[in-house]
Amino acid sequence: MRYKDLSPAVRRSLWPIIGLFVLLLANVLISPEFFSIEIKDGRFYGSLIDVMNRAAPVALLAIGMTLVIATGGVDLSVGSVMAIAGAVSAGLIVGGVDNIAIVIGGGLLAGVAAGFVNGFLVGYFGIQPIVATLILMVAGRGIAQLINSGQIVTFHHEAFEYLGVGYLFGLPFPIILVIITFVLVQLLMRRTALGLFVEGVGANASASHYIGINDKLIKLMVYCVSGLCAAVAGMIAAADIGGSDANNAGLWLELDAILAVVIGGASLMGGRFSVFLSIIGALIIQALTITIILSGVPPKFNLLIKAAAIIVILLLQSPEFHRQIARFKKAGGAQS
Amino acid sequence: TVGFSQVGSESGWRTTFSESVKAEADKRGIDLKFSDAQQKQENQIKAIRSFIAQGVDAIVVAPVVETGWRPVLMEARRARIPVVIVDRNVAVNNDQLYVTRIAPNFVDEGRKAANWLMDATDGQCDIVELQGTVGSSAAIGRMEGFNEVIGKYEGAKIVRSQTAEFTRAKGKEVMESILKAEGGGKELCALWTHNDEMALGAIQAIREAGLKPGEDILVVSVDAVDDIFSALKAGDVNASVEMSPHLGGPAFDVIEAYLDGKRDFEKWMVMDGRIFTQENYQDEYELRKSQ
Amino acid sequence: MNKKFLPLYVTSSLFVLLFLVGSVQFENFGTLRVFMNLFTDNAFLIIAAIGMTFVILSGGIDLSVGSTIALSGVIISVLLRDYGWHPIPAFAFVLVLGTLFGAAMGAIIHFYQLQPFIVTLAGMFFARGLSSVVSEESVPITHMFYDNVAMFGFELPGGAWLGSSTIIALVVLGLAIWLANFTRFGGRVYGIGGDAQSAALMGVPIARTTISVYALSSFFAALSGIVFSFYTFSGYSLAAVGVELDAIAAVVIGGTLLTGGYGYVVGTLFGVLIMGVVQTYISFDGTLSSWWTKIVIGLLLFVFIALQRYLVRRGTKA
Amino acid sequence: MSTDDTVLALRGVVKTFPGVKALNGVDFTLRKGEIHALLGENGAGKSTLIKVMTGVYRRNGGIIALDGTEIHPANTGDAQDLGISTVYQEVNLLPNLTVAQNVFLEREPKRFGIIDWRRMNREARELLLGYDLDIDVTAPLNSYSVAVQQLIAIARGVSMSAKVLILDEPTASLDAEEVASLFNIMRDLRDRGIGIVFVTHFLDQVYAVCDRITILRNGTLVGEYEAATLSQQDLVSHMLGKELEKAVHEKVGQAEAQTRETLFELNQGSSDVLEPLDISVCAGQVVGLAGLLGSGRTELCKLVFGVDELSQGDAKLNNQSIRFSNTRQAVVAGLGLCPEDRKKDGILGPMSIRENMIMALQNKRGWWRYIPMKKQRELAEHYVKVLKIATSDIEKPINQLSGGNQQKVILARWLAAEPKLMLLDEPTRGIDVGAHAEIIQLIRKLCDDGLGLLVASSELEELVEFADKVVVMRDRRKVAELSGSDISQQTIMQAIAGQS
Ligand SMILES: Nc1ncnc2c1ncn2[C@@H]1O[C@H](COP(=O)(O)OP(=O)(O)OP(=O)(O)O)[C@@H](O)[C@H]1O
Ligand SMILES: Nc1ncnc2c1ncn2[C@@H]1O[C@H](COP(=O)(O)OP(=O)(O)OP(=O)(O)O)[C@@H](O)[C@H]1O
Ligand SMILES: [Mg+2]
Ligand SMILES: [Mg+2]
Repeated sequence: MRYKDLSPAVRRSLWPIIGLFVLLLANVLISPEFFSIEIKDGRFYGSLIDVMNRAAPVALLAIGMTLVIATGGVDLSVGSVMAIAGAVSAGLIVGGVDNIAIVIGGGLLAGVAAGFVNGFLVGYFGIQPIVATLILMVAGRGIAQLINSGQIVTFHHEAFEYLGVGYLFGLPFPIILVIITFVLVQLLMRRTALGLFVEGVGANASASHYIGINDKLIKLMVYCVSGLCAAVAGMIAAADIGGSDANNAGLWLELDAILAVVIGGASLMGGRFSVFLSIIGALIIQALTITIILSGVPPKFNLLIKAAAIIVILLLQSPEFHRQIARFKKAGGAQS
Repeated sequence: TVGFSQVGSESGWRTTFSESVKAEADKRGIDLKFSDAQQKQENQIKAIRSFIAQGVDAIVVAPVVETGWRPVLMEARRARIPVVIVDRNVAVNNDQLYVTRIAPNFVDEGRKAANWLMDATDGQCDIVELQGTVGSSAAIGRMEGFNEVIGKYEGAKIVRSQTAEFTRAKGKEVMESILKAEGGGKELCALWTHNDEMALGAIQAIREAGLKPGEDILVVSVDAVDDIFSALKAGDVNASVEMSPHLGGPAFDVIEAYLDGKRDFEKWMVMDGRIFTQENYQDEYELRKSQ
Repeated sequence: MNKKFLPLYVTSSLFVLLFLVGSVQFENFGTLRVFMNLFTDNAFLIIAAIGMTFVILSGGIDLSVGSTIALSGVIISVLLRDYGWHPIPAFAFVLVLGTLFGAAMGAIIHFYQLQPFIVTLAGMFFARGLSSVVSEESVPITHMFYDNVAMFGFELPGGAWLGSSTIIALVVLGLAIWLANFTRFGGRVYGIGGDAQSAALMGVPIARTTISVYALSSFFAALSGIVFSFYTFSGYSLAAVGVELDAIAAVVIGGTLLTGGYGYVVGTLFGVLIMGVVQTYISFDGTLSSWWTKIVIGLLLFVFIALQRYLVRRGTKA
Repeated sequence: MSTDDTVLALRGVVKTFPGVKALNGVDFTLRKGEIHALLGENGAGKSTLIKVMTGVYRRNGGIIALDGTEIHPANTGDAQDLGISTVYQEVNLLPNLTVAQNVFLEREPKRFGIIDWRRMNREARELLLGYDLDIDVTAPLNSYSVAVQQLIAIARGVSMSAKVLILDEPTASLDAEEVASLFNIMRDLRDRGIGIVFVTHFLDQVYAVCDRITILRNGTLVGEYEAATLSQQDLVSHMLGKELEKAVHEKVGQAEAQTRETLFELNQGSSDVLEPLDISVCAGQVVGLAGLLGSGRTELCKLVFGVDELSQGDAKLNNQSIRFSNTRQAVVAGLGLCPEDRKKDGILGPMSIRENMIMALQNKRGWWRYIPMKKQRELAEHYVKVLKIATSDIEKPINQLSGGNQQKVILARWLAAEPKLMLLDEPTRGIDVGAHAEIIQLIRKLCDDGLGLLVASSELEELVEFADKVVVMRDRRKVAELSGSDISQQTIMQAIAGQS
C-alpha cells in the first residue's frame, strides 16, 4: 500500500509513531544496550522501561490535557495541581493517616477541586482558558507550598510509595497507572457519546450550543478530568522520591504536556483528538530527554537539541513539508 | 524597618533561610518587609526600588544572580540606605555600593568536596557529576572548584556530567539513566552533586539499580540540609559541605552596627562551611533534632 | 461613550482604583515616584507585551519573547566584553537578529501550517539554549555609553524620574498605536485574527502579514532585551524566565481576546501597569511569605478578571 | 470560439482534491459586458471553478486567460490586482472589523500615509445607502444579521470590480426587493462593459438578468447556452441530467387546523429585542415566517428555542408551560432549530458528515446511550441518499462539502432527531432545484406524521408553496397572520409593506 492511499486518520497517526522510532533508534546508536531488557527478580529492567516509567507523569497530564485541548482550551495549572496533590497526600501521611484510601483519596479530591475551579471559570464565567488556568498555576504552587510550609516533606509509607516505585506484572506501577487511566478515559470517550460532544464543542462551540449540547458542563468535565490526571501524576512524583517537593514538583510540566498533545497531532484550536497519540507524544518527549542524558553532550546544549528535535518532528507531520520533499525529489530525479 | 529581598522559594534550604531571617527580625523587634522575587532578578530590582520609595532604614538582598546590581545599588546609595548582600555574591566593581557581603565561596565549596573525595579514594576515581541549573552561579562556582582540585590527580576524572536542576526528582531520573549508560554503574566510584536534594534523589536511583549508595558509589554533595543527616546516618551519603541558611543574625548585626555609626566593615564576610562526614555528623545531627 | 472601548475604560479605571487603594493604605504609595517607578521597572515588559499584542491580535501567540530578551542581553554583553564592540552596532545587530528570528518562526508557522504555540515554544527553547551556549555565566556590562544612557532622564518632583527606558517604552507605545490603528498592516492583523480564511478571500496577504507579525514581536522582544540590559547592566542566559507569561497576562488583562481580532495596544499598557501595581502593593505590604505572595497574586488576578468581565458584560447589555 | 470581447477564458481546467475530481476539464468563456450564469447541482463544482479563477486553489491543469494573456493568481489579492473581484458563497467578511473596514479592506483611503478613517466611513456609508442599507458603518460587522452582511459583501465586491465581477450565490438570503436592486446594479455594471459571473439556484433570477448560461454537472461541462433560447425545463434537465417531478400538496386550511391540537403556543412572548407577540403552531402544520431583513424572524426562532431568554410572556408546548434555561432542555423537550448562519452556528467543520448528522439525535438520547456505530452509518447513508448529498464518503469532514450539501447535512441532523416542533431558519439557502423539491416533500411527510414546523424564509414562493399559515413580521413585531387560501405572494408582500 502506498502512502497516498492511506486514510487521513492513519496518516495522522503514522508520523508521531515514526518520530518515536527514529528517536529510539538514535538512542541505540548512542548506547548499544538501549533496547536490551533484562529480567531482574521478576522485573523488567532496561532503558526502554525507564523511558516509559519516566514518561508516566507527563503521559497522565497529556491524557487530561488532550481532552481540554479538544474543547479548544488549555490547562496551564496541571504542574501546580501535581504539587498540590503531592502535598496533600504527604500532609495526610505525615499527619498520621495510615489508611491508603484516604491518602490517595485526599490527593484525588484536591485534583478534582482544582479542575472544578478551572472548569467553572472557563465554562460558566467565560474566562479565556489560558488566563483562567494561569490563576491556579500561580496560586496553586503557593497553596502547595503553604501546605508544606515551603519545605520538602519526606515520608515513609510503603503502600503509598508503591504508586511511584512499585512493580506489577514486572512493570513499574506508574506504567500500569497510565494504562489504566488510558483505558478508562478511552472507554468514557469512545464507548459513550462524551468524546463526540467534546469534539463538537471544540470544533464549533456556537454550533454545539445550537445542537443543544451543554457546552459549559462539557468544559467543566474535561477540566475536572485534567485535574484528576494531574493529581495522579502528582502522587506518582511524590511517591517516587518519597517526599513532596512543592517547589519543584511538576514545574514547567504543563508545557511538556501541551507539547505531547500537539506532537500527537491535535490542534490547539480544538476538535479531533486522540488520547493514544498524545501518550506517544509524551513518550517522544521522554525518549528525547533520555537521549540527551545518554549522549553525554554538555548540558548547556540540552535546550538547543530539544528545540531542533521538536521542529523536526513537527515538520515530519506537516503535509506541506511532504509535498516539498516530493517536489524536491522529482526535481532531483529530472536532473540526473 | 528593614527590607529583605529574597530570591524565591525554590528549595527547602531557601525556605529555611527566609524563615530564619523572619524569626531573627521578630526576636530583635525589627519591622521586616519581606519580598519574594520568584527567581526573577527583575522582580528583585523592583522590590529594592520599592523599598527605597518606602524609605526603609536598610535593605538586605539575597541576589538571584551576581551581575546587574550597580544601577539599583547606586539608587539606594543616593537615598542613603545601607545595603547588605547575603547568600550569593554580587559583582560590582565599586565596593562602596554596599556595606558588606555575607556570602559563601562556591568555588571553595567545590574544592572542599573534591579534597574530601580525593582523600577518601587516594585520587583514583571515576566520578559522575550532577550539576545544578545550567548557568546558576552556584553550579558554575562549585564545578570550577571541584574540577580544579581533581585536575591535579591523574586517576580521577569525571566520566559523566548532566544537569539535574537542583531537584530531587530530576536527581533520581538523571541518575537512573546514567547508571544504565554506565553499564549498571559498577565501574563508578563516586557521585558528586551540586546540592543535597539531587544527591537524595540519586541515592534512590542507585539503590533501585541494586547498588549500595555510600559504599558501591560514594556520594558527596553541598548544603548539609536536615534530610542529608538522616542519609549520613544511614550510610547512604558520605559527605556534605555545610552552607548555613541562618544568615539573618549576621546581617542584622551588621545593620545594627551600621546604624550605630560603624562604617569600616569587611567587604566580604565569607561563610565558611564545615564538611560533615560519617565521622563527624553526630553532634550536629543531635543538635538539629533537638530544635 | 463608545461601547467598543468599554474594556479599555474598565481596565484603566480598575488601575486607578487599585492605585488609590494602595495610596490610602500605605504612606509613600500615592506618590509620583511610585507611579513613575511602575514605568521604569516595567519598561521592558511594556515593550515585549506590545509586541505580543500584535501576535495575539492576529490570533497567534509568541512564547519565545522571554528567551529572546535573554538572548539579546547575552549577545550584547558578550559583544561588548569579548569583542570590544560599541553598544550601538551591537544593538543594531541584535535587533536585526531578533527580527530574522521572528520572521523565521513566522515563516515556519505559515508555510508548514504549524501551530504558533508549539513553533514559538521550540523558539523559546532555541533562544534560551543559544544564550547558554554563548555564555553560561552572567556577563556584566561595563561601558561608558551604558552609564551615560542610564543616567539620562528628567528629574520630576518628589524624587520621581523619567528615564531613558520609560521614554523608549512610550515611544514604542506611540509607534504601536499608529501601526495598529492607522496603517493597512494593522487592519490586516486584526483581520487575520478575526477570521484568517475570510481575510485570505478578501485579498489580505496572509504570508506576509503572519511573518511580519512574528518578526515584529521578536524585534520588540530584542528591543526589550536592550532595555532590560540597561536595567540590569548584564546579560544572563537565565534572565527573563517566564516573561512571556507575564506579557500574555498583561495583554489579556488589557482587554485583548486571546482568540484574536479584538483589543487595543493601549489596553496592554494598562495590563502591565496593573500587574506592576499588584507587585508594588505586595512589596509595600511586606508581610506575605513566599507562598502567600503567589496565592495573593493569583487571587488578585482572579478578582480583577472577574470584575472586568462583569463590568464589560453589564456595560454591553445596558 | 473566443472573440475579441472575451475578457476571461478558461480551457480544460482541472482541479482535484484528495479522492475527488471536482473539476474535470472545464471550459468557460466570459465576455465583456455580459451577465453569465454558472449553474449546476449542489457539488457540481461551481464554487470550485470560481476559486480556481481567483487563485484560492491552485489548478491541476488547464489554462486561464484574462484579456488573452494567461494568468496564475496565487491568492485573492493577486486576482484583485488583476481586476477580478469576487463575492464568495459563504459570507466571507471579517466579523470583528467595522463595516467600513470590511468594505475598504486592502484599499483603505489614506492621507499622509495614515488611514483616513473619516473619509473611509463616509464613503462606506454612501456606498451602502445605494443598497438601501442605512446602518452605522463604524459598528463591528457581526452586530448585523447574515443578510445585511451579505449585502455588505456584495457592495464591497461591486465597488472593487474593474474587469470581472464574480458573485457566488449572492442572493441566497436576500428578499425580493434587495434582489431587484442588486439586479439593477448588475445591469448597470454590464452596460459599463464589466463581465459578471453569477451563480444562483433561483432559476427565475437567471432569466431575469442573465445573457448566457454555463451548466456544470459533476465537475464536467454540460454546455454553454444563450439564456433567451433555453427553456426552463431544458435548463433543469441539463442540470440534473433528468426531468424534475413537481410535488403538489393540500394545504391544511384554517378549518382543519382548529380540529388539530395546538402543539406550541407563545403568548405575548418577548425578548430583549422583540416586541411581545402571539404565535401558535399545530401538529402537522407548517407556519411560515415572512418579513424583510432585520424584521426579527431569526430572533423569534432563537427565542422559541431558548437561545435567547424569554423576558416576558410564556410559552407552552403540548399545553405545558416551558421555560428553557439552556438549549439542551429545548432539544429534550422535542424542539429543533436549524440555524440561519450555517458557517457560524451550523457545521462542526472538522467533524465528519456522519458525526454532524447524528449529533442532535445523540444529544437528545444523552451521553451515556451511545448510538451504535452501525446505526450511525445507516442513518447517515440513508440521509445522504434521500437528500442527494454529493459525497463519496460519509466519513469526510463536512467542511469539504459544497455549501448546499452542508446545508443538507444540517437539515438531516434535525430530521434524524425527530423533533416535535422544528424551527427552520432559511432552510433551503443554497440548495439546488432538485433537492429543493425533495426537501419540501420530506417536510410534508414529517408533518403528516404530526410534526409542527416553523419556517422562516425569504423566498415567498417557497412559503406560499407549503405553509399552512404565514406570520408576517416587520420591525421586530408581528404585523399580520395569513392562512389557508389567503396565502399568496401578493398578500404577503402587501402585509410586509404594511398595506393590509
Ligand atoms: N476543500 C475541499 N476538499 C475536498 N473536497 C472539496 C473541497 N471543496 C470542495 N470539494 C468537493 O468538490 C466538489 C465541488 O464542490 P463545489 O463547492 O464547487 O460545489 P458547488 O457547485 O459550488 O455546490 P453548491 O451549489 O452546493 O455550492 C464537491 O464534491 C465537494 O465535495
Ligand atoms: N436593515 C437593518 N438595519 C439595522 N439593523 C438591522 C437591519 N437588519 C438587521 N438588523 C439587525 O439584525 C438583527 C437580527 O434580525 P433578524 O436576523 O432576527 O432578522 P430576520 O428577520 O431574520 O432577517 P434576516 O435574517 O433576513 O436579516 C436585528 O435585531 C437588527 O438589530
Ligand atoms: Mg458553491
Ligand atoms: Mg433571519
